[in-house]
Amino acid sequence: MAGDVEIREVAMTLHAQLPALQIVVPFMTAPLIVFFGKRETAWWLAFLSCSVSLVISYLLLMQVIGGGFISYQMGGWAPPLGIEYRIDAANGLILFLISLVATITMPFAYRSIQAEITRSHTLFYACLMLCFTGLMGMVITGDAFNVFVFLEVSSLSTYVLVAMGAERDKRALTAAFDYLILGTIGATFFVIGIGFLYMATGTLNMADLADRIQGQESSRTVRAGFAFIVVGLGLKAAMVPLHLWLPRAYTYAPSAVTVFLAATATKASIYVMLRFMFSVYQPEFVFHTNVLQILFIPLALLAMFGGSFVAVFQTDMKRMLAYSSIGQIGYMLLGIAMLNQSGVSATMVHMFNHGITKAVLFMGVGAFVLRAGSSFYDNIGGLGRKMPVTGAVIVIGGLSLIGIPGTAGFVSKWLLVQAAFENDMWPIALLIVLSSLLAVIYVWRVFEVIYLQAPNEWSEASDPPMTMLVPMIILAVACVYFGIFTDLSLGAAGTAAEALLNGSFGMAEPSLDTSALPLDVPHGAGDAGADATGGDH
Amino acid sequence: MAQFKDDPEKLPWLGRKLMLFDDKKNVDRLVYGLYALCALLFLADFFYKKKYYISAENFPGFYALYGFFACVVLVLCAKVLRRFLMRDEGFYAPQDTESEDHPDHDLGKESHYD
Amino acid sequence: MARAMRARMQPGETTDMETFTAIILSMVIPLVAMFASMALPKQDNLRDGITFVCAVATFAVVLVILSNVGGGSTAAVELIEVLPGVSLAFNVEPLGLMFALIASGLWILTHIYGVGYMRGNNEKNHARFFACFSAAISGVMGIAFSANMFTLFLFYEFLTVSTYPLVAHKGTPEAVSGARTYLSILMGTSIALLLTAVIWTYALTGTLDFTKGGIMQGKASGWIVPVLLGLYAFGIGKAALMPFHRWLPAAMVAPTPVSALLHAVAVVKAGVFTMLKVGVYIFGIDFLAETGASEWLMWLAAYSIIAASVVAMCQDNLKKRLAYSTVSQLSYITLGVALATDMGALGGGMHIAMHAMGKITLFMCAGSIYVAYHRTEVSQLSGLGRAMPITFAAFCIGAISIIGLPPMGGSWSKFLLMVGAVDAGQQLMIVVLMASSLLNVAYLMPIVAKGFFMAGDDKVPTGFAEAPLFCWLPPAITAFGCLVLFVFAGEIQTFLAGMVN
Amino acid sequence: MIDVLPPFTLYLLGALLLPFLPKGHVRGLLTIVVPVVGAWWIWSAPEGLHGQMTWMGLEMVWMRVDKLAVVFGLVFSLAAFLAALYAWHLRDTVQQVATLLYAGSAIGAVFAGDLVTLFLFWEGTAIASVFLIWARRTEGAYATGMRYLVIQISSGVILLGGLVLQYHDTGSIAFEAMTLGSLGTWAIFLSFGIKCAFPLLHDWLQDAYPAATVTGTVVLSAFTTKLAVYALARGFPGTEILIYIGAVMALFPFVYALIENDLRRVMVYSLNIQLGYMVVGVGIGTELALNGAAAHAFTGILYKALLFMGLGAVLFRTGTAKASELGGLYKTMPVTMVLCVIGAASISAFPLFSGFISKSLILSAAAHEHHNIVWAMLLAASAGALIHTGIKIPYFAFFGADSGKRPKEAPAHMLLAMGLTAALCIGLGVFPSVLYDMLPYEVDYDVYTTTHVITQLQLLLFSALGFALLMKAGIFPMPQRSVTLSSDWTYRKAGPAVVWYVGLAVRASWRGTSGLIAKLYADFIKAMHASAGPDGARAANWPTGAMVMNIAILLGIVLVVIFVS
Repeated sequence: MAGDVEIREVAMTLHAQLPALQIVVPFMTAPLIVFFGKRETAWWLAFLSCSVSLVISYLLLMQVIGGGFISYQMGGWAPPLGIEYRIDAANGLILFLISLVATITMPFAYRSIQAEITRSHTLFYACLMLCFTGLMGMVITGDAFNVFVFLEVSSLSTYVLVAMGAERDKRALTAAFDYLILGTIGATFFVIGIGFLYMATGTLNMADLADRIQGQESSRTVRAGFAFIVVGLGLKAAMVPLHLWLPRAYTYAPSAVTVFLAATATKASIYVMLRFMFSVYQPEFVFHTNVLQILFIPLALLAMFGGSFVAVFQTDMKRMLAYSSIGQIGYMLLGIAMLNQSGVSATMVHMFNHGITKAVLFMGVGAFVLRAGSSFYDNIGGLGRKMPVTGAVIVIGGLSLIGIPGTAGFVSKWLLVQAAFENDMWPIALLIVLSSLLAVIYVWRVFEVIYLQAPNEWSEASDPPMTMLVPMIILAVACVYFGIFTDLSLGAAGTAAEALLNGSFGMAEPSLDTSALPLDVPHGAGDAGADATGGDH
Repeated sequence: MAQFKDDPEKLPWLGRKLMLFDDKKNVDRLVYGLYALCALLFLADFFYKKKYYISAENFPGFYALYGFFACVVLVLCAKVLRRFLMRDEGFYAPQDTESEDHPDHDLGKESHYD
Repeated sequence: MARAMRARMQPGETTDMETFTAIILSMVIPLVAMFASMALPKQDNLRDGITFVCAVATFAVVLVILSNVGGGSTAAVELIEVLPGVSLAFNVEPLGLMFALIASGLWILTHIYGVGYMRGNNEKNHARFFACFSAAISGVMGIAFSANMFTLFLFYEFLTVSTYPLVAHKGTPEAVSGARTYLSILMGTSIALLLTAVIWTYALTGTLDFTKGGIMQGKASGWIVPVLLGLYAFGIGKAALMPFHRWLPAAMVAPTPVSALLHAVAVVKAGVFTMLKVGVYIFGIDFLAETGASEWLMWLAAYSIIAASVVAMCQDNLKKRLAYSTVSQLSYITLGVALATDMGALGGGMHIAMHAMGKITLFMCAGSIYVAYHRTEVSQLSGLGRAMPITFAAFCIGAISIIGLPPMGGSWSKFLLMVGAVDAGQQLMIVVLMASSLLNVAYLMPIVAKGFFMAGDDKVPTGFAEAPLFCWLPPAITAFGCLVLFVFAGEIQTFLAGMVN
Repeated sequence: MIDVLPPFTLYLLGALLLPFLPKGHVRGLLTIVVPVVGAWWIWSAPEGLHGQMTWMGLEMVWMRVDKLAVVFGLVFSLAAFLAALYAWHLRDTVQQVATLLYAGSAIGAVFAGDLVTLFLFWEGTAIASVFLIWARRTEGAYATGMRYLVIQISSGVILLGGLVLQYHDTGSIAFEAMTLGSLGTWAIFLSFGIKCAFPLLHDWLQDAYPAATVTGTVVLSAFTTKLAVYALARGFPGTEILIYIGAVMALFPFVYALIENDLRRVMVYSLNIQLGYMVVGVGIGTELALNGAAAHAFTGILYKALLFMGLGAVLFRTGTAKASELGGLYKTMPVTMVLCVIGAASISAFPLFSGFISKSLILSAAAHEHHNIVWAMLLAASAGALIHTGIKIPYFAFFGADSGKRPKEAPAHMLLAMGLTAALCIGLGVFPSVLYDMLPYEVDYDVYTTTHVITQLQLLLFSALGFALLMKAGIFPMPQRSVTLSSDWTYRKAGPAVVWYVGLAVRASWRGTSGLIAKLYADFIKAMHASAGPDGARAANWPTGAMVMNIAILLGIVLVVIFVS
């Protein structure tokens, strides 16, 4: 069976290169798209590249879901000097989310973009691939400065993507411009923070940073760095009160862009924030705890209630969903601030669950926009009955957004409340559920609009084409699937939370033996997966 | 008593016989008979040995007097109390059968002069 | 998936696959009916026939479970572990089995009635109506066979969502606003309070399994217990404990078959059933008695019993009156839990059956009256009894059962509740139950009396002019059921005894 | 086997069968046959406990046969039979079924060997009987029926509460003699007391019975109250408080009976008085007294029925039973009049009439036990009975001022029923031993002694004399269209008024509160809308500068927090 051995070797070689491929494939797709320059080809390239990314991210996640991490040295340079890609359960899950959403958005985008943008489609796909690459890179890299680089890659392409909405609504231009200014400030703050860290430690590798930062708790430089990093990333993550760019950007961007951004962009920033907070800085640092307890909890609560209240009163479904996102980001921040296993798990799993939930909802809006030309309640009244599948998909997404049991949103809410109870913060637990009542209101308002209002002149509308419908259905099914079968999402989140809270980004632990084929890793079996960490690389 | 004249032909047999009470004298005779009977009964007490359990019983004519006075006192009481207790027939209307006629479906009204 | 179908054995429990399959079937068959209804929007007879067959099949499946398990309970069979230690799991225990029997049995009758009503009344959207109806039954089956609080909560919410379209069925502004109240209270309380309570319980005890004797012993103490109980009591909005009862009268905008099954049997009973489950299997009767945590709930239930009855007395709308009566009667069951005695819990459990049978009769009669003469107000019913003697006789029997008088089933559950009250040393609760009986007389019997004995207006026919057969037959059967329940109360008690000691 | 089934089953079968028979005489026949068979059934039932079963952990006894139960069972059967005969003309299914169920429940209750069974039938009588009132089919009857039902059922639920308490205390539900003391026994006592029309609990009686149909009142008068007497005799014999309650009961309705206008209501007051005698008998509790109570119940049912039938016949023919509307009927309804007079003589306890042989037992028992004051009260009541019932009823109905009404004689079946009853009244009066042999205890009592006959005649005739003199003097209160205030004023007038005003206050405060809440809520929503709504500050498109400001401020705060730590 020589052939088999050969194939196995090739597979192993490929397998070892997966972390690099994860970034390289989409990154190279962007110029290719521009090079070929044809709309059809561009779409196929983008879709293929995203699909490959999805497979890669799934394989990676399966390796790390039980614990441990994969360290990949770019160009063979050893970590402190060279750039290191480092994958563990935390970013494995986010990588999977981003590539999943990207892959599913692609078919949706095809028709949606045709309807909303008349020209430069190739450019659009190239930008989207760049944005995708940037987000993946932010998440996968283990180098602090590299994070900044990828952050800028994704941000710059995002500005362009948002601005593309100008064809439908000119306000997209100002929205993009605002976002540009603010995003740049955020990125600058972040890079200043990294500068402080470099000043204090002389390294940019995150694992190395974590080591060298030990005992420097009282260093003002280290402390100031923390402040800049948190605020910078907070802006990118649309943390209240730094969220003002988000509603406009989401509202005026083309629907497909909104789907993609809403599901991924803020999540990537929150992930980076988590990384810096728990893996670079240590949770034991007093100022760290103080910032979380004194600042994050009130800000998170403010986001939860403020965002939801605004969402309740919105008359534009797209904008409503944007404000709902601000509220949901509050949940994620609150989970971090709980500083316990359940809390951080809740944040991790909510990033994932909320990602798919929001994606499905924005897709639904996209379908409405396709048929009704607008997402205002006045215009989409009664469409649920005319577009039954879209309506059903929105109902499922809405229920998940509320956190009805049996949907993905429920799992994360459960964990978050549980985390509050474990900390004996039962008033906060109550506030969480109360704020989710606001979600009931704004979601139910949509249901009533699309089902109970009389349909208006677009009454001839019907469900969108299959290319849009299938992604929506897949995500809707995912919303339910991840509400019941939680091995993947919650398994990864749990492992990630444990690792993050233990500060496991340090060098102490051995990395994964990448020779173990993912096929050998028992799926979803937490304890079995842990065995794979035993080997030495 | 007899402001309505009755036609004996139309009355049942016993009714015809009882028409004798149309005459006030016959009624008075009845009352006198009662007086006489009372007197006799009162006197009867002196002619037999009373068997008694309560000493008052042994008092001659105790039952007679007690019956008479109990009755008079009670009636007088009623007479006085009536002033306080009596209300118009419609007092509880319409929550009351007193203020309404008995429904015909439950009746078999038949008169001799129909 | 890897953990699918794992049975957790407890001493003295058995499990067999046939029973498990039957449990799953009892939830799947109604869903089949639902899909069939959705798939056949035009073929009325075929659709209703299929649903009827499904209803009978569901009942048969539950009977199979009954014959397999009897009055015992089975081990929980885990389908999926959703969260660590929290899984989708089912088992059979007496209370749930009884609930399933009632709901599935009455579904058959209500379906017949529903067909008669919807056609007789020229309502629209039959397919959607019956589809949602079937879905709701599926949810009820899930609630009945839940082996833990999580599963129960899941189906509880499913039931809420699936019944919303039924309440809003007519689509009029009134219906929409009623449905909104319905949903906002049920959803609001369950999400804000019940979910909190469930998670808190989980955080305290590390499990949510329904366990004989409760899971709280030694895990919770002090102020937490009454507060937690409060979260449950108010969180279970379907139990319509005051002040979260408003959804019930609001939901009366629904077509009457919905009111009949869902608001006399399925939805409200799901609420009090949950309340009983929480009291008996989460807190544990003995634990509640030791801590005295439920005393406040007892007073609240008592208040709810009386106040709702008084409100019912002031309602002229027949269905509203019945709705408030339901609010009052549901609090009987809550009271049974709050008394924290075995007899109280048994009485509460039995009252689920008794009240279901009685109230469904009343609602169906109200619907028959509406179908036949389009009368909704109590003051318009004079003289109708002579035109609709069967309907009104059924109403009378149902009313007597609700009041709690022999020879109807309601008298026994009331008796047991009283015994429970005395066992708990709460003599005043006896007085409350007595007063409630009298109030029930005061608001239910006038309907019978006026119907049979008062002169109607000139539109009321003097001869026999009943509603269609499908409308009067089901209430007649359930009225007879009230009588049967009276005779078999002893069996029910023995059957339920397995849930306490 | 059949003889140990509770006779109730027979009545139940009859009631179930009846609606399926053709309307008319077949149904009437059924209502007559059932009591006859039932009576035979009771007569032939062997003594002892039958139909025992354990149910829901309760030891139930459906059929306890002893002499006390049999005597009540028989008289109830007799009453049912006579009432059915009287109602031969009736074509009302509801009334016929209700009568059968009512009588059956009463008989069932009499044979109940335990409190739970008693409760079942106790409520049964309540439910079945109300239909006899509603069957009048008028607004007033509806309202009266509701009041009646509520009170009857309250008696039932109090019994239920009492038996639950008793069960908890003693662990048994056996229906045996009890001693007052625990809450449970008091509740049971109260429950019996309501049905027995104890003073202040009595108004339902006067309210409801005259509101029933012509035939309904006859049926009603027989069962409920006598069942209560039976229950007291069974459950509380020799309970001293009953003596005083009974004495008050026997005396105070006199005033009402005298001034009441509706003759059927006068009869009900009289009924109340007779109940007082029985209650005293039960309270004294000696064998003689209990025999007296049972015997008085037996005779009472008969002569009450007779009088109610007579008045019913008058009502049937004239449409009214009000003294002020009647008078002078003796010529056109002479047979009815004579039969009524027989009833009046019986109730007044003239020697040779049935009242004499039973009332004497109770009076003697009171005297034997030296309850002097009670005895005196009963004696006065006895004298009064002649006035308000014995004389007033026949006098104002058949004699008195001529009303000009010339109704026909009552129908034959009514006369037959009344005749049979009258014959029984006289028969029992002449042959007291027939009744005495049925009584629960051995009777060693000679009712026709010289002393007894003479003193009784003295008492009665001198009160008649009093009546004659008072009439002559014009002092006797003449009938007048009116109603009489009684304690039911509290729940018919005062209660509703209080409830009305309280309701008004509650509604006003509720409106105020809910209005305030609604306003606060609306204000809140308005404020939220102003701030978070589409045009609100929170949802507005803020200028970039403001955002930058936010960033600066937040950074400042974070830095402060960090450096202060």
